[in-house]
Amino acid sequence: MGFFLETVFAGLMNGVLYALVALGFVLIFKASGVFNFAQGAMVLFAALAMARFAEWLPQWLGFQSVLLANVIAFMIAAALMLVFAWAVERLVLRHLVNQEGVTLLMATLGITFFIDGFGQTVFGSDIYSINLGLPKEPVFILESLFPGGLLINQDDLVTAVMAMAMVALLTLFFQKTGTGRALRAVADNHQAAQSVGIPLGRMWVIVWFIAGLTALVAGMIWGAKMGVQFALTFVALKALPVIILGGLTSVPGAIVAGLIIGVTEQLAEVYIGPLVGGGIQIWFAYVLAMVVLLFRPQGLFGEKIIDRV
Amino acid sequence: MRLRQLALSAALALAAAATALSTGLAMAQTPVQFFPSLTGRTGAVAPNATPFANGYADYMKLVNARGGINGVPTLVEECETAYATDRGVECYERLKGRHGGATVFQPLSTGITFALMPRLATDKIPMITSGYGRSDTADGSIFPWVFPLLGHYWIAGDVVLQHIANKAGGWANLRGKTVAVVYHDSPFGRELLPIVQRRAEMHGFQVLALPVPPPGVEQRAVWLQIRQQRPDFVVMQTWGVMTATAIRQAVATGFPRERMFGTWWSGAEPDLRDIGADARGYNAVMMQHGQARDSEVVRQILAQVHERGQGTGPRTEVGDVLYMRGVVGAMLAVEGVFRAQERFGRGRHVSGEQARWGYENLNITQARLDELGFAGVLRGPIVTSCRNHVGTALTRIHTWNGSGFDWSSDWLQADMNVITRMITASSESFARDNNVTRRTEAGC
Amino acid sequence: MFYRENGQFQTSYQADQQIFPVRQDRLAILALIAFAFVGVPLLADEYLFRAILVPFLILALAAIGVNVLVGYCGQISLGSGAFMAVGAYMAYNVFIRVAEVPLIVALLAGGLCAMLAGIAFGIPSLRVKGLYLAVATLAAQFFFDWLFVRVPWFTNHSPAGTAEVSNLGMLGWSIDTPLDKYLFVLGFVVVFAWLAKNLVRGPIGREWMAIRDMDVAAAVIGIRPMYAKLTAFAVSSFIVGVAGALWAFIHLGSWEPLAFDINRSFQLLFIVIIGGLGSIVGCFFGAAFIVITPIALNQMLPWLGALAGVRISTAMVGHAELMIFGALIVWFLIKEPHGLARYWSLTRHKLRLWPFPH
Amino acid sequence: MAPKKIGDVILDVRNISLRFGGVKALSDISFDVREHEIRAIIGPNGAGKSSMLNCINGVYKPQEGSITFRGQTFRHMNSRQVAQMGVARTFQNLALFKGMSVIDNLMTGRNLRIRSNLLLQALRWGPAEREEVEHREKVEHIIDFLEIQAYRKTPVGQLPYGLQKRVDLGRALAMEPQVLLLDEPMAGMNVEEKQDMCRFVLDVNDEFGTTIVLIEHDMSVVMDISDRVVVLDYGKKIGDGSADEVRANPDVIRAYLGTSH
Repeated sequence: MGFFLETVFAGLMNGVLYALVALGFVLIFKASGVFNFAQGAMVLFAALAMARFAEWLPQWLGFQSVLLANVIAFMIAAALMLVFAWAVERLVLRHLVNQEGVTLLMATLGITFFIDGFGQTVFGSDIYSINLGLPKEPVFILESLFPGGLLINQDDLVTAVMAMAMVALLTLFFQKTGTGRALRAVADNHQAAQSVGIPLGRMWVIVWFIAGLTALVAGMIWGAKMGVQFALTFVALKALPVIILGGLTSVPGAIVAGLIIGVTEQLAEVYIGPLVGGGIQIWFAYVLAMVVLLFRPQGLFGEKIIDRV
Repeated sequence: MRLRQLALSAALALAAAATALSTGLAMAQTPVQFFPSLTGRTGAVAPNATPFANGYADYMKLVNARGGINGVPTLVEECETAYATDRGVECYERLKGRHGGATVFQPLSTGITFALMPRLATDKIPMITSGYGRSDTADGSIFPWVFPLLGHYWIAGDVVLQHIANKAGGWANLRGKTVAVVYHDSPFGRELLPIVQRRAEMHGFQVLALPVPPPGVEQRAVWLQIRQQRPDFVVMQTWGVMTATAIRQAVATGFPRERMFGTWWSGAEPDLRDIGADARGYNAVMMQHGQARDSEVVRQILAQVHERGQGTGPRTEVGDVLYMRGVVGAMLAVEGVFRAQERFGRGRHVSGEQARWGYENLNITQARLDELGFAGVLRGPIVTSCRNHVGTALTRIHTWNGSGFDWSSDWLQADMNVITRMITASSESFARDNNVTRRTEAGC
Repeated sequence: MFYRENGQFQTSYQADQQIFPVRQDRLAILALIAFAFVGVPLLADEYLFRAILVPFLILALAAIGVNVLVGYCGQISLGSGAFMAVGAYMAYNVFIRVAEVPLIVALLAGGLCAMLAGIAFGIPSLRVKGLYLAVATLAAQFFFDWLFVRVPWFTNHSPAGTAEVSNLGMLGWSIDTPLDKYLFVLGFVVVFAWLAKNLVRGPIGREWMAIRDMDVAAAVIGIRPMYAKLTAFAVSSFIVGVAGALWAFIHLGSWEPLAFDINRSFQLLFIVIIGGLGSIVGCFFGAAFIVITPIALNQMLPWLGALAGVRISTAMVGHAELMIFGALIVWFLIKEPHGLARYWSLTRHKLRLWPFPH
Repeated sequence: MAPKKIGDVILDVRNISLRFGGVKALSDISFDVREHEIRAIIGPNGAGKSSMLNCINGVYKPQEGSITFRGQTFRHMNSRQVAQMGVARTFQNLALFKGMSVIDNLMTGRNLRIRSNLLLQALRWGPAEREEVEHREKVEHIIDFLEIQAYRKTPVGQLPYGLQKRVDLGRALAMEPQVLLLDEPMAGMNVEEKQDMCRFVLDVNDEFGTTIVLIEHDMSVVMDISDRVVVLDYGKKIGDGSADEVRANPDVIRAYLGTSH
């Protein structure tokens, strides 16, 4: 029982991060109809930027405080993501309006190559660390209830809270602010939004920037946990099954599906894995999503598609 | 369809141009001994593969500073593969004919190694796969062109288990114990399993095989299982980020690092530096050499290469584990050529085929190693033959002290009685499937 | 001036329905094939054969398969790499387990197995559409990558789970020199390209395109979406599977699942998009671009650097290659979303009028 | 034109009701269509006219009611079956295969009759080739009939709206149907185009004796060419009969004519 709970907990901790990255995907897809494969590369790029600046700033400006360095580095990284968002809109999106989905998807893969190369050129391709001063050693709770107690990682808790805060902020932003409303309008209907004078271009910059922020936060968290390096790009692949499971256009879908996949893949690996030789985590989430789609082709929360003739 | 004309001629034109250009670059006037270098300086493998490439290049420069191979200067040209198999093949085809012909290839990547093996015989170019590739290539009478010098995974596995047995107080005490194997879910990773299973049968301990999908950034489930099954020891056949992640997860689930043992690609600075003190106590078996900052050869490289501003990489990494692996790889490559020159003419350029003979007839004595500056780094003699393409089965274990490595074992000799039998069996079946005939001693 | 249709009147529907109605096209294609079989062998050296032409041809073949599915039937698939793997490993098993089996039979058998896998993973397409389907096909990708490492039978219980083949040959012709391999692959590609072209310009091709363009209307005129989509998956993954078998047998010779990982799938999709959706010839353009550009960049850059007097490090070249390649792709998608094949048809149109455009 | 003979009932729609979730698109609709006649379905927007055709086509599955075609009764239709039984259809907002040439669009109409299997098609073996040619001939006749010879090989996406409507009709004709369902064939056309289209419809009707079910807004057209008219309003049938009867029907006047021109 204790072990089961630990597994579920571990899954939830992953799930929160999946949800965060998936959110980035969904926002961009809703607002610009782009299926953004570059999300993973964005995670790496943002994390690299933060890690490196946090390392450089103290040398340049000659101060000690890690916290200060991290804060400024985060700001700079965020600024970079803004520039990136702007560049994407300027140089790519606006030239590809009303292209087919697959063309846009390929374009984002092109972007992926570019920023992979660019990031490594500017920031290097070694392993770098983001030091958030997270406590690494595990704590054991409820030892009275379970033999050996329940293993809880404080850093998991801290980072999960960060991620959830980010998610909450975004949701607020979308519900409460004018820009948020405008974005939702764009998502619902491009033409209509344009006709009431919402500047599509600027909206795209904003969503890509927001997606960039989610990438930065996710990258920061993962970077702090396992070091900032190229492999970060692969983690974001996990967001793909999440978004189709939740429904490409659904923010709550991304969050719920993130948690579902986080938990189920852990349980599957731990309980089913040993029966088939293990390592099934790499495909389980996808197969799960595929099976669900057989019954709900638009995902759990996506809008229903009706054929009209 | 007519456009295939365009496509093709475009292909021809472009590629031809490119080849022409880059060959034009090469300085092929004086006879040089060409050592191509397939690098992994970009992408996921960069942190671990870059030091290797730097060490390889630096040692070759040192050889030239020492006056070359009996006067024949060495030349290194790199080609970036990022560990992609098809790019590796392209690099091989690009470099093999350059600068008077490639002496030997050291692909470093398992996938590329496999893809190149069928091409070696026709191109008459040998390949050194120190500590990777297929273990059964140690049987040179079936695999004439492949040289897993200094060790392969079965040696690594055997030694790690020996070490564990010693800790437990003898093989007998392993009975009933559990050894978890956390491995890269790929041919590279699986290569370790046969020896572990063999030993398990012999000594009656349980094996808990835990594959990790590459690149290995997601290991929670694996380490939860370890926490649940509570194995007595964990052996890791991992690479790059997978190693670091594994150790972090061990920290997170409270598995004692002292009972974790990596093989020789799972115990280098890039994997551990970032974890620092938390990784203290983690062990890894080393292909003889480990960190060797204060060795003679490192001193020479610093003095004669880096001092003269010819250093390939940052000065700080010189002497690190993977850097040294590059240095040792280069040394073996060069020594083979020295040996070949003894037979085919001193101070002469040596062809790939002649070099192959050199690698097959190596006899690197301790004296020679000391002379080369490898005293305390490597342990001689390294003697190869037609049947034995490894040369030695001596290894050591080192342990992370929070900032660097300390030796934590004496020299350990893998049990060749066990391994040779496995190798022969495996190479035999390879020979059967691909109807290769075993070379007779005369044929060597 | 030379590219004129004047005076060529199609006097029968048969004539009008030929694969190349214009005489010049017919001649050109014959000349081209002749050139490929005779001229190239005289011109090309070993490097071109082994490092450029063979991979180029095999990937072009695979791209034809992907194009049938994505370009003609409109079902986006990101799992093509997996079907290459299925083709490769099943061909391998047939080759080593069935005594005296001819090479071609083994390769085609691999294709057939890939076809079955393709149909199985095509079933979701009956309900799932567009990008949902695209991501769902990734399930195939990761599942087969895993399967071929995990189940020893597929790799004939070799200790490390690798597969290798040797002494290939057919009808007494042993295929070992680079030239042999090139010709062997070329033969496959020419035949399959012809068959594929026949299919897409025939009834089934029209059904695929109908489903792609307007599936409801297609159903109303009696086209069964299920039949059309599954045949597309079948034909597509058959071709892709054969290409995978060729990649493993002829190009690599000894391989691990990594040779068919997700990057391969993306690469194939790139070839199809850059080359042109719904165009067989486009596949060859796309393959040429995707195969040659990175290599060319990788070889040019140091030289350009030398011209500029700077020595570019290997890593720098690698990164620059990535950046330029990525930028090129985006630029192409912007310039010509319909792919290189579109450029081709435009050129032909110009040629027609040249030298009197008005 | 010569007085044509109206045959007996070929298509009989009984008590069809169709709901999308809560929305009632059709409630208890019944009407019949006789062989060789031109039967019009009229009604204001959202009256459920297209939904009615979609039920006959098997695109939508009605919750209640039955459809009898040539004596065979169905709870609901299956698109392919309907097509095989000789019912063809054009669409209100063009559902052409935009990526394909005019010829290919029409050829898809022949696909039901293709016999040669995939292998033959791949090899373009004798029979397959011959088949292609036969169907091509049929299609060419339709192209001549619709006077679109000049656009044979143009992708339909590039054709002007009026011509696309013809291609749409052509694709339906290529199926050599006994019953032809036309969903607003003249919507958005100028007078000349409408006249052409009327001509085609009438010609089809008496040259091939095809039964025609026609949805149309333009009352003048409907009254001119149709033998009998069904009037729908908010998914209910409010009138059925000859043009004059319908014109006289008070409900119809209130619901439809009153509000239109």
